[in-house]
Order: sequence, then C-alpha cells, then structure tokens
Amino acid sequence: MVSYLLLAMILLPMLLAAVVLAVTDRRFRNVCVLMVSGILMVSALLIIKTGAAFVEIHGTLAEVLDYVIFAADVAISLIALYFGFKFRSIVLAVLSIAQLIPLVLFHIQINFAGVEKAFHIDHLSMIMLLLVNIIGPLIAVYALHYMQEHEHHQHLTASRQHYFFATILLFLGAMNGLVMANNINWIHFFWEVTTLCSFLLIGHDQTEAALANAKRALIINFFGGVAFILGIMFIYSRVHTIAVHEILTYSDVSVLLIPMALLVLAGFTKSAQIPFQSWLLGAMVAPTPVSALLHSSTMVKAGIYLIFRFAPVFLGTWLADMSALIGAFTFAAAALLAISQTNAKRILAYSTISNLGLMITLICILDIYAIYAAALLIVLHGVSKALLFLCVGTIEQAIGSRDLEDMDGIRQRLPLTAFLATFGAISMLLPPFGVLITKWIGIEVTASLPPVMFLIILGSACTVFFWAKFIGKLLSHNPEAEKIETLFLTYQGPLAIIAVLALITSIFMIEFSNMFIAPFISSAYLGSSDQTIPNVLISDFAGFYPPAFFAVTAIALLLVFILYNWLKPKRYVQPFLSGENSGHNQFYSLSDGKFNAGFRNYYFSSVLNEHKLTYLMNSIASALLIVLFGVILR
Amino acid sequence: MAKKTILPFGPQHPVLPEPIQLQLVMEDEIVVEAIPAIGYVHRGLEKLTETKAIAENIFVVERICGICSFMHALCYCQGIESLMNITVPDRSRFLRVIWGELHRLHSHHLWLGLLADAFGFESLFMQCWRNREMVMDIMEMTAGSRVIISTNALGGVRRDIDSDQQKFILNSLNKLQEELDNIKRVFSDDYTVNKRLVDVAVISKEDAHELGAVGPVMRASGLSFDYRTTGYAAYNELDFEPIVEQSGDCYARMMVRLRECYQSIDIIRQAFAKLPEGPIASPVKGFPSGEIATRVEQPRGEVLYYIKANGTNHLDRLRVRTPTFANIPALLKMVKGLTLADIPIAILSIDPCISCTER
Amino acid sequence: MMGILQTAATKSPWIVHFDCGSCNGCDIEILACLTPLYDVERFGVLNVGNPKHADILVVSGTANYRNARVLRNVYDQMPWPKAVVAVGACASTGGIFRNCYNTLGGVDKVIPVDVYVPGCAAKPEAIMEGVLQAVQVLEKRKETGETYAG
Amino acid sequence: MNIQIIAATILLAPVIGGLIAGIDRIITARMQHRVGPPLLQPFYDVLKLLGKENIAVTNDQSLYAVLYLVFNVITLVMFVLQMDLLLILFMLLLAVASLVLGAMSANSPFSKIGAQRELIAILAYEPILISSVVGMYFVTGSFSISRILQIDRMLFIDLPLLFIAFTYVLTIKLRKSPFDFSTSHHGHQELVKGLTIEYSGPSLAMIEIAHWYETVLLLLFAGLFFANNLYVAVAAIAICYFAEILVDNIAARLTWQIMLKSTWIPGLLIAVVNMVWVYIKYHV
Repeated sequence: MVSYLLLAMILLPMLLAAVVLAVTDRRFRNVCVLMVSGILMVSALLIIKTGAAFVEIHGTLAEVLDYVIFAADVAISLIALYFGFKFRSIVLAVLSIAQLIPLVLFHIQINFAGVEKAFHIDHLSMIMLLLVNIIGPLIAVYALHYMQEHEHHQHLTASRQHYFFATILLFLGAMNGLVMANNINWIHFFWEVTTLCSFLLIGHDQTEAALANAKRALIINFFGGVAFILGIMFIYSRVHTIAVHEILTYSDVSVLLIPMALLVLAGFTKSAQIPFQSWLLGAMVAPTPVSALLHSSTMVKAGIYLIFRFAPVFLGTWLADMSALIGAFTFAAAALLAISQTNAKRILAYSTISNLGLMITLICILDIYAIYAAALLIVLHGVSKALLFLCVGTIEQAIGSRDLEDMDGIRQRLPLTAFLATFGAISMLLPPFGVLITKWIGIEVTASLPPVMFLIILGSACTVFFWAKFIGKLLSHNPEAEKIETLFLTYQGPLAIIAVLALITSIFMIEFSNMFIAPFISSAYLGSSDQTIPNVLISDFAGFYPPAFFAVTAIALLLVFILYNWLKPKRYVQPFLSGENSGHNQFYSLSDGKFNAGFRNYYFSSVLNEHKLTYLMNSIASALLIVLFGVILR
Repeated sequence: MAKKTILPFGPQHPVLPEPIQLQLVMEDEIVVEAIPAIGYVHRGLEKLTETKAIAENIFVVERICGICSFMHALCYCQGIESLMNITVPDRSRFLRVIWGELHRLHSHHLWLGLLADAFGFESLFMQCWRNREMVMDIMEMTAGSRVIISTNALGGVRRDIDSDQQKFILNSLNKLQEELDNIKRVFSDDYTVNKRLVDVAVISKEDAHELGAVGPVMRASGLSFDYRTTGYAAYNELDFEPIVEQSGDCYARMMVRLRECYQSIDIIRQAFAKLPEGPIASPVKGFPSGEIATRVEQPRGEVLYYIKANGTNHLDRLRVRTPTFANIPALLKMVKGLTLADIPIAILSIDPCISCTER
Repeated sequence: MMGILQTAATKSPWIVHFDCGSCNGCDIEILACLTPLYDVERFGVLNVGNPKHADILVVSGTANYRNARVLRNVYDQMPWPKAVVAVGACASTGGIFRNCYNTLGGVDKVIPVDVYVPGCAAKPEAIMEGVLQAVQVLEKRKETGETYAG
Repeated sequence: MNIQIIAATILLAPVIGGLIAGIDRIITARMQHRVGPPLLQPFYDVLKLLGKENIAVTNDQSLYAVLYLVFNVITLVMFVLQMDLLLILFMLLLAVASLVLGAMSANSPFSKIGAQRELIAILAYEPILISSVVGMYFVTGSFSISRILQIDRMLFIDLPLLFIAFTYVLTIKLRKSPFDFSTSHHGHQELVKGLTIEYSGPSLAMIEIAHWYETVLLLLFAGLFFANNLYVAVAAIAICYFAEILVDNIAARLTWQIMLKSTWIPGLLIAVVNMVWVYIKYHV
C-alpha cells in the first residue's frame, strides 16, 4: 500500500510532467494538473494515516533505481555544465564539474550500492509532506488561471505554459522524494532536481533579468550541491553508510562534525541564509506562483529539512551554536533590510529569508520547545507566506504593479484579495497567530544563548515595522478607488482555502504538535519510539492554550463589533488638510490650483541603503561562516 | 520613488500663528521642495490708506500688524513729518524710543515663547509669555491698551509718561531682566533645546547678503547692521551696538533676539535717564506733498515706507515693504533638506509676520 | 446619564483657533489667554488646534475671498454640537478693513456666529468671557438636541 | 475569584488612570506657574467626547479605536492575572498596531505620518521592553509574573540599568515630551495631533480611555522592578511618574532620529550590560 502511495507521490507527478510537456493542449493540461493535485492530497493524507514506516526496495528494482538516479544526477550536472557554457559562466561550469567528479567517484567508490530501506517516512517527513502536498497542489491550481493571465499580459506568440506546469509537477514529485528518501544519495539527487526546477522556473519568462537571476540561483544552489556531495563523501568515509537512519544513530559527534558542517552549508544555500540570500531575491522575477511554491513555502524548506534531519547528530556542539547565531543574524538582518523595500514581493522575500533564519536558530538550539517551535514555524510560515504571495500575485495581475506604494485603496478595488492578504500578514505578525508564538518561544528558549536572543529581539522589532506598513497599506482607504475584482473559483478559491488552513493550523497548534512533533521528538531526539514519554504540550508553556486565546480574541472582536455599531460614524467629513480641502484628497494651493495630497511610507532609503547594507551583512555573515569552519577544521 | 509625501502645511495649522501655506514635498521626512501659497491675510490695506485722511492713516497702518503696530505708526509719522519738515519735540523723540523698545521687548518675548512652543517645550512657552505680561502691563498703564497702543501722532506722541509711571516701569524692567536671565539659561544651555536649534536651517553670511535678509536673520549670519544706528528718533543720543552672531542657524537667530531683549532694557533705561522735560508734540498744520521713503528697525528687521503725497488730505500712494517679505527668500532656502520636525522651527526662526507681508 | 454628559460638556470646551486675516493683535491675545496670567485651562479650555477635536471655533480677523473657504472647511470639519466665537472688531463686522477691496466683512458672512467679542484688539478677559458664553450656547444645543444644520 | 479580579481591573483601572491623568495635568500646570484644570478634568473631557457627534473620514476608523481600547483592556487583565510577560508585551503590541492601522486607514497625510512615527517609536522601545523582561527572566528564571512576584529579592537591585532604560522608553510609551512626536497632548505640533487627528467624539474618547489603561499597565510594569515590597513599589511608581512629568516639562520635543539613536545605541547598550551581568551572576 505505502509503496503504491510513494509511486503516486513521486513518480506519477514526474511522469505526468513529461506528458504535459509533450501534449500542449490547455484543457488536457488543466485536467492533468487538477488530477495530480487531487491524487497528491489524498495520498499524502493516506500516507500520514498509515504512520511512520520504512519502505524497502529489494532486488533488481533497487539496483535499476540506483543506476537511474545516478544517471539522472549526472545528467543534471551535465545540464548545468551546458548552461555554464551557454551563459559563458566559468563559475557555473567549474561548479558543475566540481559536482560531477565527486559524484562519479563516490558512486564508483561505493560500487553503486543502494540502501535497502530506501524510504523512511517519519513524522518530520509527514510535516513536510503536508506542506508540499496540500499547499503545493493549491498553488498549482491557482497557477492555472494566473499563467493564463500572465501570458496574456506578455503578448506571447506561442504559449510556454506546458514548460511551466511540467516543471511544477516535476518539482512536486522531487520534493516528495526529497523528504521521504532514506538514501542520502537519493536525497542529493532530488535536491538537485529542485535546484534545476527552480532555475527553469525563475528563467521562465526568458527576459534578460529572469535569465540573469536564474543563472545566479543555479550557481549558488550548485555551490550548495557541491558542499552536499562532499559532505556525503565525508560521511561515508567516516561511518561507511549512506542510509540516513544509520547515520543518525551514530553517537560520536566529533567524527561527523565536518560533514555535518558541509550539509549545514548546503542547507544555508538552499534556505537562502545570508550571505547566500541574493538568489532568493532575484527569484522574485519569476511568476508569482513560483515564488509562492518554490521560494517561500516548500523548496527553501528543503534546506531547513536537511538541517533538521541531521540536527540530532550535532546538537549541542559548536556547529549548532554557530548555526543558530548565523540563523539569528539572518533573521535580524533580513528584517532590517525588508524595511527599505517598496516592492511587495521583495518584502515577502526578505521576510521569508528572515523566517528561515529563525527556523535554523530554533532547530539548532538544544531545547524541546525550540524543536516544537521550529516544526510549527515550518508549517505556519509555509501556509501564511503562500497565501501572501498568491494575494500579491493576484493584486499584481489586477493593478499591474507590485509596488506597495501603488496599493492605495486596494481594499476597495480587490476586497476579497485584500482581506485575505491582510489576514495572511496579520497571521505573520500578530497574536494569537502561531508565527508570533514561535517567535515568543524563540526568545524564551534562546535565553541560554544571549547573543542569539538579542538578535531575535532586534529582528522582531524590525519585523513589526515592515509588516505594519504592509498591513496599513492594504487597509488604507482611498475614496476614489473602485471595485475591479473578478472572481474565479480556481483563482480565489485556493486563496480562501489556504487562508482557512492558516487559521486552522494556528488554532489547532497543540493538536498538531501532539500528532506530529511529539512523536518526532521522541523518535529522533530521545531515541525512543514510545510516543507517550515526551508528550510536551505547548499548553505547559506558561498556561498558553491557543483555542482559548482565539476564543478570547473572538469574544473581543464580537465586543468590538457591538461597540462599533454604537460608534458608527454619523457623518463623514474630509480629512484634515489644514482647512484647504478641495476634495477628499485634494487641497488648494498655489494660485488656487488643486493639488493631490500624497503619502509615501517611510523606507529610510538614505540610511538603509540596500546595496551597502547587503555588502555589510554579507561580510559579517561570511566572517561567521569562516569562523564556523575554521573552528571545526582545526 | 514615484510617489512622494505631499503635505499642505497651513493655513489652519496650530504651529503657524498666522495663515500661510507651505506645500511640503517630502521623502521619508526630508523636505525636497516647499512651495509657499499666500493671500489668506491680504486685505488691501494700502488701497485703504488712499481713502482715509492723513492723520487717520496712523490707525490704519497700526493695524498692518498688531505686534509691531507702534513701529509702523512711527515709520509713517516720521515719513509725513519729514515731508512737512516738522521737528518733533525732544521729549517725544525719547518717548518714541521707549515705546518702540517696549514693543521690541514684547515682540521678542512673544517670539521666544512661540519658538519654544514650536519645538514642544510647553513650560518654556508659558514662562516667556508670563514674562511678557510685565511688558503688557506697562503698555496698558502708559497707553490704556495692550497691543495696539496708538500713542503716535503726527508731530510727536499722544501721551506722556510721568515720574510715577517711570518708577514702575524701571522696577518692572529690573524684574524682567531677572526673569530673562532664567529663561536665557534654558534657551542657551538646555540639551534638548540645543539639539533642536544648533545647525538647523543655516544661512551663510554670503547667502544672507545675497538674499537680502534683514533684521535678526541677517545679524545672526554675521552681518552687522541695525537701522537704529542711523539715529532716527532719539537713537543717536543713546549708546548701543548692533547685536551680531556668527553661526547663522536657528540658535544664532534665537540668541540675537534674546540678547536684543537685554539691549532693549538697557536702551529704555538710558532713555529714561536722558528724558528731557518739555512738550510732547508740535503742532501740525497743512498737508504734505512730494514723495519719500523712510525706514525704521522693527523687531523683525527694517521696514520701509514709501509715501507719495499731493498736498491734499489724502495720500497718492502708500507702499510698505515689511521685514518678513525680505526674509522669505532666505526662508525658502533654509527649508530645503530639513526634516519635517524642523520645519516649524525654521519658519519661526525668521519671525514671520504674514499680516505685515500681505497687508 | 444624559445629565452627566451635559454637565461634562460645559466643563471641557476645547477650542480651535483660526486666524483669518487678522492683524495678529487678537491672535496674540487669544494665545495670551492660555498662558499663566489668564490660564483658561482652569475652565478646562484647551487649544487643540484641530477642528475634529474642537467644540468652539474662535475666529479673529476679517474674512476675505481666499480664506473664506478655509473658514468654511474648518467649521464643517467640527463635530456637532459646536459654537463660533468671533473675536475682535474685524471678525465681528470687518472693523477698519470693512471697506477694503479684498474683504468680505465679518466672519458671519461665511459661517454662523454665536458670540461676538468686541475690541481692537479684544482683551484676554473679554475673550475668556466670550468663550464661556459660547459654552452656554453649546449646553443649550445639547439640551435641545439641535441637529447638524450645515 | 478570577472573575472578580477581572471585573475589578476593568472597572478600577480607568478610574485610576483618569485620576493619574488629572494629577498629571495639575502638576504640569503648577510647574508652568498656572493653576491648572480641576482634578476630574480628564473625566469631563472623556464624558464630553462621548456625548459628541462621531464624525469620521472612513467607515472603519472607529473600529480601530475600539480595538485599541479592547486590546489594552485585555493586556491589563492578562497582567493582573499574572500571565507570561512576553505574551503581555505582544498583546500590547497588538493594541498599538490597531491604533497605527486606524491612523493608516484614514486617507489623511497627517495621520499617516503620525502612524509611521508611531511605528518608529515601536522600533525604538520594543527591544528595550523585551530586554527588561529577559533581564527579569535571568534573575527569576521565569517569564511568568506569578513566579516573578514570588521572588524575595528586589529586582531593581539586580536590574538598575534596565530599570533606567525602561523608564527612558516609558517616556516614549506614554507619549510625553521629548518623545511626543506621533501625537502630543497639546496640539502645537507639526503633525497637529498626528495619529489621532482624524478621530473625534466617542472614538477619541475610546482612545483616551485606552490610554488610561495603558498608563496603569506601564506603571504596574515599572512596579514589577520593586515587586517584593508593596510600599516601595507604590513609592517607586509615584517617583517614576513624577519624573516623567518633570522631564515632560523640562525638555523640548526631540526628533525621532535622535530617539532611535538614543534607544538603540546607549539604551540597548546599558540594557545589554545589565543583562550580561545578571546572566553571569545567575547562570555561569
């Protein structure tokens, strides 16, 4: 049963990707995407219902698979090499060769051996599966309409949508493979597939900027890939196994510290930690569903997943502390940089980088609450950020701009989308939603690492600033705005579903924790499969119980609405413009001319110069990384 | 950077005592452009003077501005007197100096208070205005009214100051000087005040000269000129020096005015010491003819009156160039590049009198 | 309950001051009312500087062709019940500027005025009396429940 | 029991807050050589505002005023119920956020600039507020007020620098001069009334009442530093608030640039110094 589900989740999307690529008919494609979406959702739920398990593959099939995956992995490197020559990028060419040679050597060294327990579905995988297979398909469905509009705006002669959806499907399959594989070589392969997908999707629009940013993404991720493969070789040389569950049982940390550092480095590149953040910002040129799916909710979490997976091995070491520091630094620095951004997608991108940093910090802290918070944040952030990106995409299609300053009166122009976007932003910033709770836990658990905690405190203050600007803009009222929203089931439908999911995950945080995180902690960290031992509820955490909290908030809101009915304005007047109003937003000025009063949010562009600050932040983060490796390699 | 913050600053704005509008175009909070719009106080007063009798016009020009009303009347009277070749009695010349300096005292106190209010120092504002009431009491005692005292007349002054009143005034001034010492310490040394005034809205010596700034604005930029030194009224018999500061920022402009308060007290004391006995007005007969330009140093700088008379009881033309008008180019130069928070301070630092400027 | 609201209304008149073409004489006397010697805050009077928070509009100076619309706007942006005090001869009738080409006359040409304060310039004591009389007007408006009538 | 505490808090806090505001206004007036308003003036003001016409620029503007009030009440109740301090700070943030959003929702440049300045103020005070809570954690080993209250030491002895930093940001939080630039108690400011400029009548009254709750909360927070002795705590609160009034009267309004610099550089520095020292004292 489980193996069929695996087939459905990994191979089927990949196969259908090929079909979609071959058959360019739009209707057929839509059916395919919808079908895959349904299958993925159902199989993910079924697999979770089955519970934690190993899936073994024996005999010829296993051998064939090992060879196929090796060949495909080599092929990806060759593709990268090809693009290296095509773009005349020596760095890319060198990186792809640097990946190719160790890859081949390593496979020769291990004689193309595989792992019997090829797949391992534990509770961490399940968390990731939920994210990938519920949010992913919803975004794919959303993309159906979005890409139609997108191409409409581009005035293309021939549709390129089949490339787009093929890549998306390929990506979903690869992501499922990544989070379930137990063979570290396979993880590396799926890892490289997601890199490739990301590259193809960023470059999808074929514009100059798109191609340049795609190239950059490929280079940085390939750098991570090289670190990954080197890490695998190191691991093998030390512990002679490529099965993840066996590596995890290895208790002598010092032996594995160098390979683990390499894997963490790979995770940093994939999760766009400073100084590797530039590719994720560049990736924002891609169509918005790509940003939502790959570059905020799922693919960037692959790096987090990798670190999370191997964290039990190196927790409590220098590596973990330094990683926590780099994560916290990223959290603060990205939040600070987000203040200076006017482009809504870039704000979201910086916020994503920032949150990924927080996840890494939480993962690398030896505290049971931190692990809870990290796992929760992966889900909560994925859901909320997907929602936000999709809303920004919808707004961008409607008003032709993704600049925050152009979104005045969006509340009247696109009421539903603006409402959902506001909800998404609030769920990222304010209580009682979960993201804030994880930040709260973050501060409380990092008390043992004061510098890290201090960075989190600074970062959360900056976070408030840019989110409040964002929400304020979405809610601002413009008397001249008119409604232009058109509703489609497949367009706003996924948005609404994701919003509901965001609400549900926040309310049922504790149930979620009990279901997934507590068992994960007991098996991965306490080395016990007895799920009753560490059943730590967040409710133990200072008497905090989310549903009660939500209930109080709901009652408060009800109260507010009652009071508000009493307070409803009796008369509307024009705003205060020093008495010179000539219209709602206009005033008389020089020679009785009518001028528009304007308002632009503060971005501190003179102080927070993105270019200079990025340079500074990159230097600091690089220095931290060098210190990390310097100490480990001593 | 397409969108900018555009803010109509005034006409109804509590920081501005008078209606004027500055359309501020800002980035973050830095003003990139300030476009003034005026006309809110324009009444057509110059035209009005052509319909009134020459003696009545004293009351009209006093209402050009309620703060420096005495100086306006003085300037007008001096113009008409020199057109008609009237020599005013010595006593009235000294009385004019005394009232003139009292006006300067009340105007500078008022300004110091408004400045304190503009940078949010409420208790300092209260203190300045509390001190000012001493001057207002003197006005009320000597003239019967507080702000528009109407003691000027063609050929001299309308009221005398007797020796009892003199004693009271000198006493009050002693008290005022003590209080002034207190507020001077706050204005010149307080950390927060310095933060808000030093190096804000700087006008260099060259700029001040080139833009034709007058009065304290000019003197704060290091140009030493005070129209009183030319010796109109009784100033030629009194001993004083123009007060000059070098740095040209708001702090310097504040210091000039603060020190001028001491100077005024000193001048009034000198004037009382030298006050001659005698009549307070000479008789005036007939009507003036010809044209003349006269100047007087007001609290805000020099005011220029151009009077054209034709031998009848009505003037052909009366033209007033007020100090604020001369300082507006300097103001517009100052505000560029300031932050929004400094705008009220910069505007106040020229001590604008819009009702003078627009008449 | 309504009774308490009514007494409260008489104890906290917030003013907004608009200078429409005055010679500054009355303006500085209005400001002087706030300062230690007169201290209108004894009666709960605050100068809020913003029509939306104010109960009483204190106007000085004559209305002219340009500032009439500002005056009207400021008046319109005040919440009901509200009262208007015209301070000084100019605001009451146009005063010495009555016949100038750019003036409309007293502010009652533009907005309804409840209390006229004479004087050129009006003395602070007179202005305070005027404001306190306007409070009576406010109270009466509150009692009769007179609604907003433009 | 809890219900009684909650009810007492909700009913008593505005009375205390209003009285504090009244005393504040009288002391301020005396410092300015004035007589000042009657003690009950803040109540008269609010009652008057409640009876006025509610005019607004946008439909949902008053909604945010009510939200501001309700969240302030909830925060105070959470404090009185001795819950987690960090959570309380986040709830306080929610309250301020609703005020900011209300100001942003109206299409008025003055109120929007006020909102931005309030956000900058959050940027300035939030790290120090959280730092003081963390400092308390280092000493007591808990973020929960109930456990902080059980400690028999006076927190002030361990956290004097943090207390200084806290009183510094208290000025920002209470919107007193020199940091009253997002909205000020008197209208003579470049933004007029900034944040609250578009509110009138009952919705303005909501904001005033909310501010009373907030004042009580912040003063209780200051009292936490002296929590083991009730009399000392009350005296400390009184001295603390008097100092705020004094500073309010002897300082010009500074700019937010200066505020941000002073809280992030010397402010955070002394906070960190204090945190490091208690960390070493209790944990190393």
